[in-house]
Amino acid sequence: MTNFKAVGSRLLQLALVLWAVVTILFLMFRLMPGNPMAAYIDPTFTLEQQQQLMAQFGLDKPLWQQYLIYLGNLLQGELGQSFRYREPVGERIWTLLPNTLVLTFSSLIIAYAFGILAGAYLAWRRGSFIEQAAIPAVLTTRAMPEFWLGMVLLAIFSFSLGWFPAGGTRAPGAEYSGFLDLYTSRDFLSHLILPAATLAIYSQGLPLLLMRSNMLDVMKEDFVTMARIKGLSNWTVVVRHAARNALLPVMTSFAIAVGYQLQGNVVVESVFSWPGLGRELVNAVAASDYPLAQGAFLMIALVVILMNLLADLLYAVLDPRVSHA
Amino acid sequence: MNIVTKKPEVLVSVHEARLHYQVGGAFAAMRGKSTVVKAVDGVTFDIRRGESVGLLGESGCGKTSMGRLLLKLEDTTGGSIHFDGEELGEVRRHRLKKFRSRAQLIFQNPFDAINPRFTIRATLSEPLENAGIPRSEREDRIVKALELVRLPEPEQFLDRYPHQLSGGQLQRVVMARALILQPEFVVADEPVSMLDVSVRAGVLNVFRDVRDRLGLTAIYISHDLALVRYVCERTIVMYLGRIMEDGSTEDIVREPLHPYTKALVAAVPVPNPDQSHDPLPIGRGAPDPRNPPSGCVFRDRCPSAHARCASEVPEPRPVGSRLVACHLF
Amino acid sequence: GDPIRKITILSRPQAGQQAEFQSVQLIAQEWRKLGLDVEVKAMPWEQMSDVVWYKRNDWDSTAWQMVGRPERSDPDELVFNLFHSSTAENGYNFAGYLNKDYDATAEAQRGEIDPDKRKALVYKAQEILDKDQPYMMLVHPKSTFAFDKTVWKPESVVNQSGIGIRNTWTFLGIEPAGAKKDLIINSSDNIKAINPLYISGSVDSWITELVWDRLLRVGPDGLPKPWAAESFTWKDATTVDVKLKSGMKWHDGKPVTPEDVKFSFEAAVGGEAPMYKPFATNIDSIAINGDVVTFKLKKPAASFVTSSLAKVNLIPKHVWEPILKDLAAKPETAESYQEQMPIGSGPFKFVSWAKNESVTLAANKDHFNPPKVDRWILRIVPNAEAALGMLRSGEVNFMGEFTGDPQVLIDAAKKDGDLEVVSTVDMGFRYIAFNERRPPFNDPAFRRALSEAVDRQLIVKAAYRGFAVASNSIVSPALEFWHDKSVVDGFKAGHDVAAKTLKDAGYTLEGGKLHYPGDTKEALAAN
Amino acid sequence: MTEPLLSVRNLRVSYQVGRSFVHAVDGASFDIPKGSITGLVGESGCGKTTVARALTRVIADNAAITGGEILFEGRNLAKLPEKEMNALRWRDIAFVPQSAMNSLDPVYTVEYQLGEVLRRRGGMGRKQARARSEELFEMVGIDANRLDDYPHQFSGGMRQRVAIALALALDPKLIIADEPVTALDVIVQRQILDQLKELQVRLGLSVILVTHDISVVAYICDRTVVMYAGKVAESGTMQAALTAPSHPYTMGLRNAFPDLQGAASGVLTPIEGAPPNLANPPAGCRFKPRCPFALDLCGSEPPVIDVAPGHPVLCHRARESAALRIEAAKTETWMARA
Amino acid sequence: MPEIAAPAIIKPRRPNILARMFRALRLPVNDPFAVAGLVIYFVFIVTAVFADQIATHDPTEILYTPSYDLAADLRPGQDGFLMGTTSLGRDIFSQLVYGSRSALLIGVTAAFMVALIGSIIGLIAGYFGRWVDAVLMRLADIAFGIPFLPFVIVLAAFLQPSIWNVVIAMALVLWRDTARVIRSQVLTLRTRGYVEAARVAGSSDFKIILRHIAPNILPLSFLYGSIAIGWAILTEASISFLGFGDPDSISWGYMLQDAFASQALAKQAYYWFVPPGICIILVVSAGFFVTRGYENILFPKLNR
Ligand SMILES: Nc1ncnc2c1ncn2[C@@H]1O[C@H](COP(=O)(O)OP(=O)(O)OP(=O)(O)O)[C@@H](O)[C@H]1O
Ligand SMILES: Nc1ncnc2c1ncn2[C@@H]1O[C@H](COP(=O)(O)OP(=O)(O)OP(=O)(O)O)[C@@H](O)[C@H]1O
Ligand SMILES: [Mg+2]
Ligand SMILES: [Mg+2]
Repeated sequence: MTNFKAVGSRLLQLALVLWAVVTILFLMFRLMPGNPMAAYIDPTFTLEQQQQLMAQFGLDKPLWQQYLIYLGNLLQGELGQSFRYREPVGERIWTLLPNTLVLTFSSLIIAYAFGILAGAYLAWRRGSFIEQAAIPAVLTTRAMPEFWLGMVLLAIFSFSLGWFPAGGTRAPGAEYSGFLDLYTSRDFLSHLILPAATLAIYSQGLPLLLMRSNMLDVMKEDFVTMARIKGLSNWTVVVRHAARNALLPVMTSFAIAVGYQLQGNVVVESVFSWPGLGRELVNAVAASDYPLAQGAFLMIALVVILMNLLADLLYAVLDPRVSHA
Repeated sequence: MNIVTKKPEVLVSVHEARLHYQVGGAFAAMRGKSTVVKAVDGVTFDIRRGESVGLLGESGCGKTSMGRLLLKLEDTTGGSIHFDGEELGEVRRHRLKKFRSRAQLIFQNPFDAINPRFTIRATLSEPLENAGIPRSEREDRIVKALELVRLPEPEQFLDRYPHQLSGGQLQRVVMARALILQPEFVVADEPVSMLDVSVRAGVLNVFRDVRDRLGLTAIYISHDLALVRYVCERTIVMYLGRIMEDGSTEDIVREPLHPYTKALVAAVPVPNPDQSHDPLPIGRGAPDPRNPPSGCVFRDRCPSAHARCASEVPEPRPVGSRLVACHLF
Repeated sequence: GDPIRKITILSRPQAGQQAEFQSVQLIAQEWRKLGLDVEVKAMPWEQMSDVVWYKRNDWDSTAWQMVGRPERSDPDELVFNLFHSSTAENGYNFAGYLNKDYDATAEAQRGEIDPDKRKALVYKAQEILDKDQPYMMLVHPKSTFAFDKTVWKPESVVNQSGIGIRNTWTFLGIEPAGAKKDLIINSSDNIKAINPLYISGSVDSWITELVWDRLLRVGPDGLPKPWAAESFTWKDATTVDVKLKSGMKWHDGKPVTPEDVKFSFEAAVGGEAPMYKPFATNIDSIAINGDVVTFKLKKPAASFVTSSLAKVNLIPKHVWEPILKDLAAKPETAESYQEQMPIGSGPFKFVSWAKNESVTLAANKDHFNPPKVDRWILRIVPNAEAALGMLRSGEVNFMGEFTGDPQVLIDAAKKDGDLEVVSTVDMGFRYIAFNERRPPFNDPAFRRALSEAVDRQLIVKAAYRGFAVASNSIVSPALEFWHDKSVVDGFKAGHDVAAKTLKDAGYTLEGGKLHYPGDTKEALAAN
Repeated sequence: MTEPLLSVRNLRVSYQVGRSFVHAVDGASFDIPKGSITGLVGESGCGKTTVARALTRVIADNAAITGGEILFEGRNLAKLPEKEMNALRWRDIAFVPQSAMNSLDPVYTVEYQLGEVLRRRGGMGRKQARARSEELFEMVGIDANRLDDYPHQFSGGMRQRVAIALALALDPKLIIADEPVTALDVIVQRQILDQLKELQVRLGLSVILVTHDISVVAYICDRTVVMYAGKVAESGTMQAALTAPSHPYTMGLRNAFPDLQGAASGVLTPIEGAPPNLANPPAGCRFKPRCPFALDLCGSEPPVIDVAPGHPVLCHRARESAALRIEAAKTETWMARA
Repeated sequence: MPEIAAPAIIKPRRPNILARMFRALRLPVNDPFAVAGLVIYFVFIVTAVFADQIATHDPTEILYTPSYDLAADLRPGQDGFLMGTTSLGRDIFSQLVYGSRSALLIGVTAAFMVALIGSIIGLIAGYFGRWVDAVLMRLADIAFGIPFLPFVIVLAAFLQPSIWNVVIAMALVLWRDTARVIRSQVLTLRTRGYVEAARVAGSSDFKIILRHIAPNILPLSFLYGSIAIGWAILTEASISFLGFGDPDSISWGYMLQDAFASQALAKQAYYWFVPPGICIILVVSAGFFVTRGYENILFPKLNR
């Protein structure tokens, strides 16, 4: 049936993208100069030790064999062993991913909540002084290097004023029984605020500008004019009709933004010593820890790809024109 | 007309032509929506040299698609179309170039059909350039073509941009472009529907006039029977990609046979306050090209549909001098 | 002869290695004054070490460093492994230094148990190196640490020579000044593993040293002292008797037995702990007699006490025996095994480890040397800026590592008032290694000239901002006993000195470019 | 004659474009009697939509009513405070837009949109609103169980019916329909027009039907208002205006339309030229440049002349209309001009 | 035969190439912010071009004070160093000036690559459709699946650290956005009457693309190009900050990294870490302003 074919082709496409990313990754890391053994060079480092390590990580096999093993392992959800940590990469990533996701989502939710409201407000106040001044200001926030903003916030609110801790996710020595326990604690919240604010300040521009321009577009639509001719109150016109319609693409952009944010986290996590996937990736790359870097990269790519798909789906679900086709 | 007598009488021959579009993405498919639109679905007719044929039908019935097939702007997904004895599917490369100068299209929307960045001169030069007409001759031919479509003082338009012309003038330029290479065959796709009523008549008159003077074979596409009647002696009525009725325009206007044609004729409003207000002999609803009914595609709206209509596709049958695709005949 | 080709110096990029990068820039600047064409190539450590270590014919000179570790308080590791000809092919002698006289000296000091005789041999080694200049020794940096003196009593902090105040002795002895009893220390590097059979990194070793006991520990003075051992005695040149302290318990409550000690040393050579293997390969056999463990060595080794007995962690047999058995069948080694709850017998017990963030240890009150702090908490703080900020805000109260500009730390302490900063000359050192396989670096005179070209005070001041001492010996002045002071004092440097050395060796300056002596041809193309 | 329901007097509406003004409606006057369908015809851009929208006072951001009166049941809508105007919208004057697709909110079901008007403007409860919605759907001939569908699930014709149902929701006195059938196929167009007529008669509504197609006007309207370049050229009963047009422009329009019932050999005659630019209209009669009967005196502002009671014509030569009609029937008359 | 005067034919005015190019680019000169953006661009371009003349020192030279001490950590104005010196004794003002060179070099080349590659792929995919489109768009999907910043990091580690890594990575990955937008634009352009008309008139595909389609997407390419400028500069800064930057060329990102590594924050050396940040913000937001001006021209109905 054609519909199965179409769904199948969408999934096939997803699989293709995944496979391509995985392969590009493999090649990039394997062809990368620099030797993973570099980390062990020490006056007591012997040839025998070297060979044992190479064998342990399968680096002594030809490239194509390594590739097949790598693909095979991936299919079984095996990401391999980290060179440095001598620990399964998957395990390490799973412990770090929640931190990254919490940071990403909390900052994006703040950014979107603010951006949507402010965007709608600016659209409503079109042509006013506030709007004239706000747009360049918003653009400027998007022009700031995130790490620079992070450092400035750190310098002000942590080092100078001492309001918030400078990094990490918890007070030293604080013990929590699990993620949930940690994430719901005040302690965690106070650590989350600065990095989340940095990311939020940077990312609010997108929903804000999008919401605003959508609102302006929608306000020109016939159905908004009709709503006014119907004698509906201003509030009903603006909120129920204009904002509701303008919101659609903004919501779908959220999924895409998650993907983007995740990539950008790399920098902010480094500034705020946030134990997340991004920072791990940077460390792993710097240390030629292929399996770990590969795993972290793959995880980020996976989220990006899934979020792209989710954006499609979200659009299909939220827009009755598609969902009720 | 009848400039050359040796050539065969039929210029265009369409046999069981089909054009199926693949539409809708994965999401439509997930909901079990059919993904094929049969814009043209098994259409057969011939056009003789010098004949003007009106292609009539509701929006979405496949008129434009048919026109595009005839000009090889789209390749058939089934059946065949012969132009002057040559199968269009086989026409390629330099022969395509030749074909392009023999068969031309007059566009529906003049505001869209001319590149806004091009002057009228540049617009009209393009086909000449492609046909390898030397630069020195071009200017002359451009002016002649503009005179042909009755644009007074053509020179004053040459260096203007499209937005500096009125709709009526632009549509004449579009016609001039179509005619500048002296084609034998012209497809006019609703050439006046975008124009204001007051200037439509002028463009139609030019079309009629030029066609007669050059002895063109023409297809005139429209959903307005009154307009078709004004320019064509023969009319083909289409519905959901199929031919319903094919015959002389006067016959069709006077005495429509197919139930669909009947409704079509009855529905045309006339600028006369005393016209009848009889209810239309047709059911409500609109054709859905994605899910046409089985058998006769018109049966769900047909007042005289019967059991056979659901099971059997009516083939066009000669009724008098006409062809009608209906089980009633 | 031919003009000398363009020579390159490899260096790590400025990020994180500011002083090294700056030194190399200065050195290049000075070498150019000799008429050399010098290029500085900065690359990350992985790439640089790949070239230096695995492509031994492909480079001219490289900046390098040796860090201080307690077990390097015994000079053997450096004296032997760095320059002995046996390590030139694929060991640490990547510079390719070959000198029979030196080889003999290095071997001799290794077998000499008598400290004074051995000292003479180590001095001799230092003099040979001074003459040959296989390395252009730059400085012994000063490590700078700080702690909050409102939290910790300054007099309870131990300054271990060549290491600094961040050392096991400090952690064991530091006393709270007030109610705060958690020692919170920072590190910029991640913890890779908490594993007694894996030497995974310097920060990791801070933890292993606290969680696991060793028979001996290197004392604050750099000399080994009994720890888990009650005492030890050399029976002869190849036999040592070690008496185990009584009453010790593993963190799970089981007693520590001589069997455990024997198991620990056997595990080190068993193949599942490749990194520890070099420290125990010299052991021929281990015998148990009551609470005395007797080590029989294959060859006499003076450094055995420091680099083996004070190096190998004591691990519980009942925990590790099944694990090692299990691993024997797998490609992985014990290095990739991470205990959920590491069990040692040391003065601190493992509590928790939040990946990339912190490690928490709690004091083992049952230990024979119980610490005075309640908990020892390590926080990962990747940048110096944040580390300093945390120290000032109290989020960290002991700066265990400071990668930034020490002057900033001192200034901050001055302003803050609560901080005490301590700088210590490191036992490690920074140097430029010359590739002796490649002319003109095979010529000791040329090497000497290059080395002489740079006044070390320039490096100390301009690159290390004064936080280093000039060096001409691989043995740090921090190791007072072994350090040959005359080697350093006798070294004269400056542009004129270098120019003269070159001239004496026959090198010529033509058109501002330095040429080989005599009719030597340039054998290598510049790269 | 009874008092008209709506009386537009000298209405002016202008758009601001940059620094200049487009006087889209420039002194239009006409009456809408109770219980009639009035056709508002004219070429594209002559200001039909502008007039229609001005009656609801929901006009573009850059537009303003700059003069005239809109008398509706004795009240001048042009001056009414916004609050009162809003109260009057939809309850008294409803609107059927040209493109029902774009004027229905795509993210709500049709029922929601009907209910919104019924509840918020009509003060009905939920149940009541549902009942009324079903009733309305029945009136316009759509199955009530399609109330829960979204606008895009309807075909063009049905959407137009939904729009009519929406307009009928609060029993308005006047419905303004702006080209409600232009985008539709002939068959559907005819069906909708029939429906509209039927409802108008049944409910005794007044309707203003904006269109550029005189055939449509001829088909269902009682009266017609012909606009040209922002002004009303002529207005009167259907019969008077179409069978015996008095303004040369109306005469020209008649000639330009093909007639399916007419003789097959008839020739269509265009009005050459294009309507004037409203930002800078010619002085005097605006039709003068295209008019075959133009005289020098047409350079001055034409008077409004009542050729018959309730049949005002904006033309200097209105009194000669009988003679002009004969001339206008000839094709040569119009060709000469070109 | 008597001569008949030919009607006066008005020759088309052929505006010169430069004027035509400018018109094709349709610079947004009516929007005050866009103009401000253009002015900022202008100033930085001039600075970059004349960096040699403007800078007072070699930006990488280790400087000494008149007393032959290292000229490190000098405050602005001290010893004649306009904006002070770094911890390594290098002149901050000169670094800033040379930084504009890297910024513009990276920005402009990245913009050029992204716009060029994206436009060509978009054009080809959109115009030819079918399998060509399918293949190219699958490639774009793959590019969309690659997280950009991590990719740059890996690439920077893979290649020698160099400012060009950012450009290469952008060329390898970021063409996707441009390509998609251009493709969809081409898809609509392709159905425009005049494109169809050109086909009917017998024009070749190449000619149609060149004459009828490319001029219409040029401003869009330019728009994406100007977005890419900002991206490139920000990315370079991030990469430098993470320590994967080019140690041999002075860029603002490098300066920031240098400042942070040398603890300019703790030293309160605002004169060191604020100016590069501001320069980045200025140039990047200038790009945004110009971009917005463009959007207003390209999509006037939005009236953003
Ligand atoms: N490129 C296309 N892809 C998919 N479907 C198409 C395409 N072009 C036309 N169709 C569909 O094919 C059918 C016939 O379209 P066509 O344009 O030929 O109709 P038409 O009779 O010319 O209509 P109109 O009077 O509105 O111009 C319609 O249902 C239309 O939606
Ligand atoms: N928002 C606007 N801004 C500026 N000018 C406008 C605006 N809306 C309409 N106009 C101009 O006002 C004039 C009248 O427009 P209007 O829409 O009322 O004409 P219409 O008779 O309804 O035309 P159509 O038959 O095309 O719908 C036209 O010249 C038009 O260009
Ligand atoms: Mg069509
Ligand atoms: Mg209108």
